[in-house]
Amino acid sequence: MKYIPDGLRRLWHRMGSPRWFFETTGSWVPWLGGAAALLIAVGTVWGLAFAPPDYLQGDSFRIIYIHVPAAYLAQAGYILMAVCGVILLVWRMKLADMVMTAVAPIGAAFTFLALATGSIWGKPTWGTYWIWDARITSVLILLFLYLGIIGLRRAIERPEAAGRACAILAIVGVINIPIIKYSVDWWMTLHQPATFSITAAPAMPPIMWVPLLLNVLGFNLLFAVAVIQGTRTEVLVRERRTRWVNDLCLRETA
Amino acid sequence: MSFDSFGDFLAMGGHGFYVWWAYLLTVVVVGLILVWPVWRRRRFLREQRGRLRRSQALGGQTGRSSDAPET
Amino acid sequence: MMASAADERSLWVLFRGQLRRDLKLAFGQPSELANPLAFFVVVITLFPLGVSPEPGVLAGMAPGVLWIAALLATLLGLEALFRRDRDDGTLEQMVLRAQPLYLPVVARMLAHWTVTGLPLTLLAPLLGGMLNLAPEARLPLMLGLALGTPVLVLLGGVGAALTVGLRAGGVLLALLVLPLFVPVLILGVSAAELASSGLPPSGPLLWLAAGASFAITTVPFAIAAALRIGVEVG
Amino acid sequence: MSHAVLDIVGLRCERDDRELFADFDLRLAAAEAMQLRGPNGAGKTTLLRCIAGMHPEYEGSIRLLGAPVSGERLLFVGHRPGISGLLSAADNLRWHLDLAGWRGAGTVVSAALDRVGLCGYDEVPCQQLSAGQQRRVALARLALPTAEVPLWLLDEPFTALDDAGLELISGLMAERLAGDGAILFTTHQPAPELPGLGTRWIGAAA
Repeated sequence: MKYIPDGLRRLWHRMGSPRWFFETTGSWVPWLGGAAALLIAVGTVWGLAFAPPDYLQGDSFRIIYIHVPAAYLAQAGYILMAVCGVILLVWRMKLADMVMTAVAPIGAAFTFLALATGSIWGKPTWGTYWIWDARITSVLILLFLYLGIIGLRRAIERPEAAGRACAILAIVGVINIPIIKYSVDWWMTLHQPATFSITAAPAMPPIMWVPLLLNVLGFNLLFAVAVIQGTRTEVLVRERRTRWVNDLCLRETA
Repeated sequence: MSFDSFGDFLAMGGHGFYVWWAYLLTVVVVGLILVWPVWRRRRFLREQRGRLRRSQALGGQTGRSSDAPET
Repeated sequence: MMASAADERSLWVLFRGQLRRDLKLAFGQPSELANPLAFFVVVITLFPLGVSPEPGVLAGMAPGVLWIAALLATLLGLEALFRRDRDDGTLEQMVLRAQPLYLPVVARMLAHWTVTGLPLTLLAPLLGGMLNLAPEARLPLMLGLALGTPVLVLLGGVGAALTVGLRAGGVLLALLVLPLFVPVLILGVSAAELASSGLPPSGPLLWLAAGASFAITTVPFAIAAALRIGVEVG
Repeated sequence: MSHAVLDIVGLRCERDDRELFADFDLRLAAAEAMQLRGPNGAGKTTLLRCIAGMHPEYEGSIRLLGAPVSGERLLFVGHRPGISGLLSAADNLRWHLDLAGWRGAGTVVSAALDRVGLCGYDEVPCQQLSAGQQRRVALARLALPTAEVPLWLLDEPFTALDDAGLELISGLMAERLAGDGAILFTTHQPAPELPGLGTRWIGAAA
């Protein structure tokens, strides 16, 4: 940290303060939430009603507008946890741990959503709800990794120790995710002549991919809102012994 | 508009069941992850208020003053 | 920082001392040594009984069965890996005193592998024969296990270190560790399968070798960090 | 040498949501011993673990000879013996030497066992020894050459020891003090006669 200008370092320190986070982000939520709602509303209505049906899959392809954002956020969430883990272990920033705590269930929820929508989509496409397709299998393993993090955090009583333990696990996990993904991909191509993958539609026209883009952006903002909300709650719970939290509690009574 | 009527829209070319299931599930899960932290925060504030009242009744202090950023 | 010759010698003393102690402990408890092996053999015996004794069927599933049994046997040995050391306080002495902690951790994992992974590897061709595994697949199976079990033990060591102070450690350990075992399982099984269908198994074996060297150099740091947390509790 | 061996300034430490220390200062110079006293649960063990770096959730500064604490410059004997019951006394002590990277002769192990009155018990597995003898094996670490470090942290070292054992250990402590070491320890037994012994009460104000 020696070569970082003083002002930047002060900003970093201030951003690391849970109180600063709580007091600053409260006003962001309505704006982010509103933008997310708008983007998702436009993207979903467009995707459901106005995009033309896929020439192979017909209208079932419209599940793509939620499946892809969910699958993307499932992975991004895990990477975010690992980044928070590095920040926690290297700079001992408590806020990173609180963000990590908040991300785990949200990421797991999106992973579940990606699996569930993929499986529902599989029924009309493959004729069965479950197939050991490379992508679905990797997402399932990702869900296990999330459950491991959540389980570890719940099992360790002291939150500080739990945070660092989860940080180590998230870092080990994030290094393994691409390895798992490639090995599973390779395994599946070894065992079945490439079945056509549901999301690898050849060159979508803009009328089909623009709503997908809108939904990906919208879900990103939605994810941000959920993480901020979760972190704000976590800040209060972890800092419940500080005066500012207690003052806040008493103020809200009045 | 890719559908001729609202009925067609609901039917989704015969795939309506799957499409609507997927979207319904998404609404439920997203709703849960948005509501859950808020619900948890409300519950925490309620409980913490109770704890504070109890400790004030005992003449305790309202917590440490330290809110320095962690480094 | 340059290590002088004297420093290097104390590092070697540190590594050797831990290895000697752990091997003594392991061989002082022959039952603990034998249990995972017996488990490995029993699980494999169940497959011909539970699925089919047909030689053709057995040959087809032999690589997968052997690898999954090896995986579970490794998992079985992991729970006790650091627990006793934690209970008698030797773990906290190790974490406190060893500089760097990396070396005794490597020694610890090496000793553990010697009494779990290595016997599994040596036993595998015999059990492969019992499952009618093609003869040309036996060497790739062994090589795969020789390269893969160190990775399993190391990744498992992270899980064992993270759960060392916990009451409900066992089930959680499986949840933490098994997903991380997936690539090793896939590569190991495919090496044996490729060989039994007459194809060269070198691809997956080389990947396993790469994974093993990467794991040996990096994973002990994660184990050391997790152990530091483990000794704090209590 | 201007630095104190151990210098704690403004320590604040919580355990299980309870504040154990606030604004706690402690200074220990070379050749000084200090007994920590206080009721059960006052935080004596937690303080020792904080100093040893095994309880990182504290605020304030803990310095050993003016530098951050490092495990090679202190010796910690905790509630857990640090001795494996399946190994012999000699194997256990040899491992402790190896941990510290000791390159000298192994004869120091027998010498240390002699010092704590366990002559001839070298090769007996520790779990076959009595509780007091096991305690002596754990404390034989204090007689190893690797114990010549600036600071000893001893948590209830006299538990399960008989009078002779207590005398032996106090003798080792006195030697360390004579060698300019510092000792911080807890005990519920009457403290031994040591030169430069101070007492510090913990948790009395609370």
